[in-house]
Amino acid sequence: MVTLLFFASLRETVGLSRDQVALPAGTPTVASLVDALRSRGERWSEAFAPGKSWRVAVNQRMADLATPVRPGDEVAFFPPVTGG
Amino acid sequence: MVTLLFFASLRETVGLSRDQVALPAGTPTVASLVDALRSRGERWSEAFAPGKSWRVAVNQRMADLATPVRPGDEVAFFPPVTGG
Amino acid sequence: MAHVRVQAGDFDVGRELDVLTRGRRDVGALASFVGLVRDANDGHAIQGMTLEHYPGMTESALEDICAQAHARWDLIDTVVIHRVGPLVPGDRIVLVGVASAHRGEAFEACEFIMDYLKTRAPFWKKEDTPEGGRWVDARESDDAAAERWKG
Amino acid sequence: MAHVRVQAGDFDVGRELDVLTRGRRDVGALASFVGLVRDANDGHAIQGMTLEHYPGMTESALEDICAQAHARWDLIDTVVIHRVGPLVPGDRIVLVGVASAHRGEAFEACEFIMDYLKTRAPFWKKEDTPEGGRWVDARESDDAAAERWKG
Repeated sequence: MVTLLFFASLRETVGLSRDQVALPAGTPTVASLVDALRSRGERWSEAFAPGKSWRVAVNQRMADLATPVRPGDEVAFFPPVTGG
Repeated sequence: MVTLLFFASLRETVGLSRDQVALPAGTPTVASLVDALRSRGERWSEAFAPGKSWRVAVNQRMADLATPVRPGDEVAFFPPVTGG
Repeated sequence: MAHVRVQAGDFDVGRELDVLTRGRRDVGALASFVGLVRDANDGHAIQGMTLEHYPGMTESALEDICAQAHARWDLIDTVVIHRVGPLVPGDRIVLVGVASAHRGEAFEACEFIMDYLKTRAPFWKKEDTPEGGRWVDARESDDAAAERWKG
Repeated sequence: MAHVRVQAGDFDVGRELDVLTRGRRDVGALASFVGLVRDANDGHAIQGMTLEHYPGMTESALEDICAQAHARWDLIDTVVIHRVGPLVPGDRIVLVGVASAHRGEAFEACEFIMDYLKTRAPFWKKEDTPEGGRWVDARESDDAAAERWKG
């Protein structure tokens, strides 16, 4: 299992701020996790549509599609940051 | 007559912070005023020696050797500034 | 080396900057930046905003940015304070302060920290406008500002 | 538009910066700089220093520098406070604060004012060292910093 977190507009699009999911089979990465999320329905395919700008952090460090995901990891999805 | 002011290390070299002098004849400028000051003695020729770095302001605005000096003007001499 | 805080409440700029210099005799330069909520942005009237963040990651991201600044310039101390939650126009959002021996380094590091904070620290602004809530879009100009510190 | 003061006493950084933003809702960025006396300079131990200035011209020079900054950038308000007289290591010497809508302008104008103040405002420092009094030499690096704002 991994913990998923969603922030800001992406949180509003998927309608969820936190979730626990089983990892996809094989050697899961952020990419395979996102593929699995897209299949959850319209809100999810919209949030992660091609060309949609989103960021991902694994265990609170910025990551990318190729980053491996392991059991127990915290994977957070969010739009580009706008603080300051 | 013009009022002369001297600041910082230049003030210490000439041993004077303020003076009143008659203007040189002709169409006096900062240059002719400085020539007259140099003839006052060793301290003065040292303060205004060629290659010595000094600045001048006429009526509290930065000026140069060519700046005209008129009766009643305030002419200030000082080294390069070091505030801040 | 670096004081980082994320908090809902306001901060006292004078007191926070004082921490960087108090009792020291080697600080010659203290550069600082305060960001505030404006009543207009991108042509929208702003009645207020809510700052969302990613607790835990926010603090470590800010600490990492300060550590990068300390590695890059000869700094004595730094402070970053960022507010979260609801804010209204005129409110302070963020404080960055940098103490160094010389002003060039203090100014550069302060700008660097702000540029990186704007593009790398997980905060998101949702503005309240007369037309409703509006998530602020990331700015390309902020990306460009952060890019100039590379290379 | 610009608040300029030359004074012997210390200033309260928080209070002075507050003047630039209090009651306003259009300030998005407040950049500031504080210069302090260090206990060492150019390899000399500094026990204290005395700041001499040219009363009257100092204020008008600082006002002129602020006016140049307001002409060059879109600024909301500026403050410059410079101390004179005897100071010891750790003492504040100068405060420059710039309020603007955006941070790029606030940072640039704040650096500009400091660079011009260092090279154009009639202040002179005499340091007290174990070897006696020593007038501080103007720095070529300060001239270079001021030059970059031309052209």
